[in-house]
Amino acid sequence: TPAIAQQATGSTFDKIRSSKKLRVAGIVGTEPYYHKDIATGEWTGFCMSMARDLAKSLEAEVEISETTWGNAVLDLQSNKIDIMFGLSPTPSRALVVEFTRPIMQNTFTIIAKPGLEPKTWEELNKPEVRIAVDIGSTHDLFARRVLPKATLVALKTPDDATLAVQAGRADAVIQVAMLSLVTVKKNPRVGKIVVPGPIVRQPTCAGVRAEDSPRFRTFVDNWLEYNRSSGVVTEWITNSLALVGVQKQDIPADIQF
Amino acid sequence: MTTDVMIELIGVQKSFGNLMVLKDITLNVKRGDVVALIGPSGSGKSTLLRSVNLLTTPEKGVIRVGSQTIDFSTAKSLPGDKALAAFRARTGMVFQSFNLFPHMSVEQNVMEGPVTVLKMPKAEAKALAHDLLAKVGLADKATAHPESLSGGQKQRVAIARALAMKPEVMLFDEATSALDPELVGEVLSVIRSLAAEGMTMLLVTHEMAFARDVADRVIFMRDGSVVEEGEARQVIGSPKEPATQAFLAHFHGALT
Amino acid sequence: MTTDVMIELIGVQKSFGNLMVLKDITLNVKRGDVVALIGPSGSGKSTLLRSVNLLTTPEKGVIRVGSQTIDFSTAKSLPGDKALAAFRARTGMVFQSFNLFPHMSVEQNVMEGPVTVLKMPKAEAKALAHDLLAKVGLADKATAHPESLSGGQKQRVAIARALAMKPEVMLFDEATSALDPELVGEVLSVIRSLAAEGMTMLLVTHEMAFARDVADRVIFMRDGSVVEEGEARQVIGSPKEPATQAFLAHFHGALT
Amino acid sequence: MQYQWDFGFLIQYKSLIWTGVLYTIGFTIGTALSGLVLGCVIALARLSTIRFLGSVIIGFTEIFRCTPVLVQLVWCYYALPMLTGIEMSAGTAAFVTLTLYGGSFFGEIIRGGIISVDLGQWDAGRALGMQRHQLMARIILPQAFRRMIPPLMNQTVLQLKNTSLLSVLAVPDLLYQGQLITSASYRPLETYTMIAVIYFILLFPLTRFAHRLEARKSH
Amino acid sequence: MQYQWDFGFLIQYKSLIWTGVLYTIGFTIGTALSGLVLGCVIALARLSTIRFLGSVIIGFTEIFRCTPVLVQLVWCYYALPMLTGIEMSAGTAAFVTLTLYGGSFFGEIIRGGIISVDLGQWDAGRALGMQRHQLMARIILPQAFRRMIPPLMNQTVLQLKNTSLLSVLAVPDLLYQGQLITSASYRPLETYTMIAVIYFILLFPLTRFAHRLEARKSH
Ligand SMILES: Nc1ncnc2c1ncn2[C@@H]1O[C@H](COP(=O)(O)OP(=O)(O)OP(=O)(O)O)[C@@H](O)[C@H]1O
Ligand SMILES: Nc1ncnc2c1ncn2[C@@H]1O[C@H](COP(=O)(O)OP(=O)(O)OP(=O)(O)O)[C@@H](O)[C@H]1O
Ligand SMILES: [Mg+2]
Ligand SMILES: [Mg+2]
Repeated sequence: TPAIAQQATGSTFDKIRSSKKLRVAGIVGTEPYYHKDIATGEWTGFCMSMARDLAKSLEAEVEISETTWGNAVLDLQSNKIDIMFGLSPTPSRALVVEFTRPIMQNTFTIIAKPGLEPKTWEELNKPEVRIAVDIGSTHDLFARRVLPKATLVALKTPDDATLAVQAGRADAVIQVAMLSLVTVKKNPRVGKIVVPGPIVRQPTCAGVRAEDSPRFRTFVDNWLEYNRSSGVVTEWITNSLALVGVQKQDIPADIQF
Repeated sequence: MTTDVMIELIGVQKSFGNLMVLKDITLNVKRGDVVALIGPSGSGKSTLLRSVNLLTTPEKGVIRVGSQTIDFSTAKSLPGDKALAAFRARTGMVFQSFNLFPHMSVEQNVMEGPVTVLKMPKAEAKALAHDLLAKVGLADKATAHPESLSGGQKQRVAIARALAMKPEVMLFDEATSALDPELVGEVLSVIRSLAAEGMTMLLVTHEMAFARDVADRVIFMRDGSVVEEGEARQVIGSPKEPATQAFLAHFHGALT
Repeated sequence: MTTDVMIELIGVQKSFGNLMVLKDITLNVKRGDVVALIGPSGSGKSTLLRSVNLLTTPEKGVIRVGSQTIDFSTAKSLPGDKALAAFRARTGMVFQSFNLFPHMSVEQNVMEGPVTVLKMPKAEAKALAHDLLAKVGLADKATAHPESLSGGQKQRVAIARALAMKPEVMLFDEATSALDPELVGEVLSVIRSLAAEGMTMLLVTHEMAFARDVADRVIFMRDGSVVEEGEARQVIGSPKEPATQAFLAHFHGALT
Repeated sequence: MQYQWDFGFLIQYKSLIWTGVLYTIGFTIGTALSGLVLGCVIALARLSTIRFLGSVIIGFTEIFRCTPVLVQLVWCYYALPMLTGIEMSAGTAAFVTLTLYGGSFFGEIIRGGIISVDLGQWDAGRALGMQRHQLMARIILPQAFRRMIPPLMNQTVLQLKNTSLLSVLAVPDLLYQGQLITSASYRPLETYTMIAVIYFILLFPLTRFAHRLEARKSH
Repeated sequence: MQYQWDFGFLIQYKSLIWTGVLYTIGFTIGTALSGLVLGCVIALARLSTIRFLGSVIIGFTEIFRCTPVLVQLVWCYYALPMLTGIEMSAGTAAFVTLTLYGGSFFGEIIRGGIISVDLGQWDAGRALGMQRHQLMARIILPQAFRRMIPPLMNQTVLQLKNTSLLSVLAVPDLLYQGQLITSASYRPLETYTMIAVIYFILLFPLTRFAHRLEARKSH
């Protein structure tokens, strides 16, 4: 009878197919992942391109509800959305939600105050170096693991962390390449992007609700694999970066997606 | 006899903690009578007065005012809020500490009861208030606020406020203690005219001359009990009980 | 003569808004004298009393108590807080509305002045408080709180509190209005013994008998002015001014 | 270090800011009114003679008084639907939470004001034959309100400022819009300063008004 | 949909939570005390007869009352150093801001309590020969405090909850630690619930204590 029970509550896959709606979250001001046009209210960005394409392959419409990074997982868990793009998997997070295969690899970079150009992460691992991150993000987790001796300034949002460098409260801020490229483009005075060695990358995935039926996750994996190998994903990434003015030549050679 | 009795208390008892303030009080006030309650400070006069309109709830005893009776010996609970309010509306009370409403003008203080409780139209209540204020000599203070009044003025407003309800029974707690002789005279005549209209009155006073002149009967209390009761001139002029004699001795002493 | 005069007021004037409550008051109280202030309600008696210890600030005039003088006609500003406090500490006042401190027990009320202002040791102040409470017949209420007292009890605590400061001048606003005759007698003897000790006293009262018996002199006020002043038995027994005669006529009327 | 101040860029975000102001004002007025009504009910229930009712109300009040609004918002929006099946929009959840939260505080303030009124006033009203609700409406509450004006106004000011927490549920209040502008412009100092000024412009008349009211009444 | 509650995982974050609790308590006690002292000063200054002083204090108070703490925190930490050159650690900036903020509210409450005391009490104290400070300390403030207990306690409760805003300056208070745990574990409901429970455990005794005090005094 589990199959019948499943039928009764309805798996995510079945629900999307029958309602013809794919519910996703949008987070304002998180370019290049999400961008909401202030005038028209229209959503664009890397994650939105993916959402639209996924919906199309499911023969459904995209339905967007606004949320914040902090609540995104709750939206998933409380069944307010079906999929959340742009989450980084860790084992303990995987206990709670399921992750798809990687969408891309994100390189850890720093934006350093003028004059600071470390070659390696180890050069930063000193108490007198003040590193800004946003609380609880992958940046934060990464810094705690790789730079245990540095003085960590963990602030609420990536913007606050950037501000800390600008105000001289920190020497550098850690951000993944997707974000640091945009930050420096918008506000060149913060500092310069540096990619210390050894280069560390981490996968970015989509999160889906844990449920008995693996049907929806399998479908998304399949869809991802198809688009990655055909180069469509890379195209979405570069398009989204171009949206905020980051051109090919702005991207340091060390950074790949 | 019963129909003639307007206020009747039987075996009323009240304690505050260990202190028994009213000990088995039984008394009658006939319709249209003016009864003065006298006795030393702390003897329970104010508490007794408050019990008559149920501001203080006795532990035991029966209280009757007019046609309404409450038996505290048997009643499991007090009557409801509405019944209590109706009970009290027919009784006017003037407090020792005045208790004027500080957020209202003098005139509004007097109008408050008629308008809110009796649902009298405002214009009518205002006319009534002005009549009563004129009666107590405060026509010119109608729009003043209580805090700007002198002690005697406050007390007269309190009297006017109580009279505005046209009660069938009036209770005065030291109604004249802050009045000058001129006004005592006026209040005296107000009380006399009320008596003539058939108003029943129970008043606590420390002024023996006032009690003797205005009251039909006098009740002398001591330590929560009624010690002596009788015709006013008799009790004050030639008291029978030793306790009353001792109390009044001071009084005569103070005057001569 | 000047050295003999304990309280002196010259040309004191006070208004509340448009209402002139004290009109050019000039009066003297000799050392050791007991002076009663009588007059109709609203005539300014309380305001005058409050001016004597500067609780009310006159617009014009000179006020002298003992060796301290304040001239409101010339002085650009009041003396400082400390000087005012010292001025008032030598004057005891009993208020018409008692104004007991509700957050203190009866005994603490009486001890408050000696301990805080005179820096008297607590034990001594306590002994003093108990003496004074015994004097006003409230020895058993030392630990009670003001709210549980009857009106007369409150007033007696207020008297004890003022006496505790051992003032050289005492001001009473209706000191006896809530007292029963028994206690009036007691307060009378307290006041007499204070007079014997040389205390100067100014008291507002509505009880003519009390004024006649306890006061050396009587001042009659009407509408903010002193109308008549003189030896107590003379003013009350055979007043000269028509206004005083009219006022006292009510009084005699009320008694007979 | 010299920071280059530049407020000019904010003009382009005019409509965004305006929306934020409207949301903030709307939520404040709405939840202050509903909270006051709830507060009166709570205060009267606590003063009632029914013991059981009192305890229930105390428990309810304390839960809201003793936990952060932020957590209450998240709970109301996410956890409640999972537990009870009642679905609410973010706006509704925000409104309900702020009403319950504000009401708990208003209730305490109103109760404090009521019990500070002299007992003689109760006596005087009762002696006139007033019923409980008349006594409350005509005698006790008007006097209590005078004493309550400073703390009530304090609480309303807080209520307005609490709307800034709505941004966690993506309700576009003033602070939320400010965060948007910050991340679009990378000029947080100017943006936060502007937000502070707008809050001040909204709240200052409110507190001045309260003082005027208080001064007038205290005469 | 049934959510699978699981609080067990929180045990591994014990020491993180404990640090957060200590920061929260420390900041609350510290800033409540300094804020009370400041509040007394503000209230007395506002009641003083020096007009100019009163106006300055009103201005100061209103700025803090009328803007969100969040914005004040950011300002004090980032903008002040840029403008004045005074550098403060995040902890100091947080402490200063919360003191000034709390003090502004405490000041209003204390002033409201003072002016609600019957004028006869001032008379009685003055007539005994008390100086202004004696009158305040012995007669007025003790009576005012009784009326002020409900709003003062309300404000202290808010002060504790305001410490949750310290997380924007990376002061590791309880909520800050909660955010860390949430994003490491992706279990926000359990984490927020735990935080709510801890806040409740901290605040409930405080409010109960206030009620006891109030009940005792009101006799
Ligand atoms: N609420 C109360 N709690 C405790 N004791 C009280 C309370 N009210 C009155 N008492 C006590 O009851 C006794 C009688 O008080 P009551 O006010 O009836 O006296 P009274 O005869 O009116 O005196 P007075 O002539 O001085 O007004 C007094 O000893 C008083 O202290
Ligand atoms: N604060 C005030 N504001 C306005 N008017 C006042 C104020 N205090 C007193 N008055 C007015 O001043 C006049 C004199 O008042 P005062 O209290 O001195 O009278 P009194 O002679 O003591 O009267 P009573 O015998 O009734 O106590 C009254 O008309 C009163 O209304
Ligand atoms: Mg009495
Ligand atoms: Mg007077």
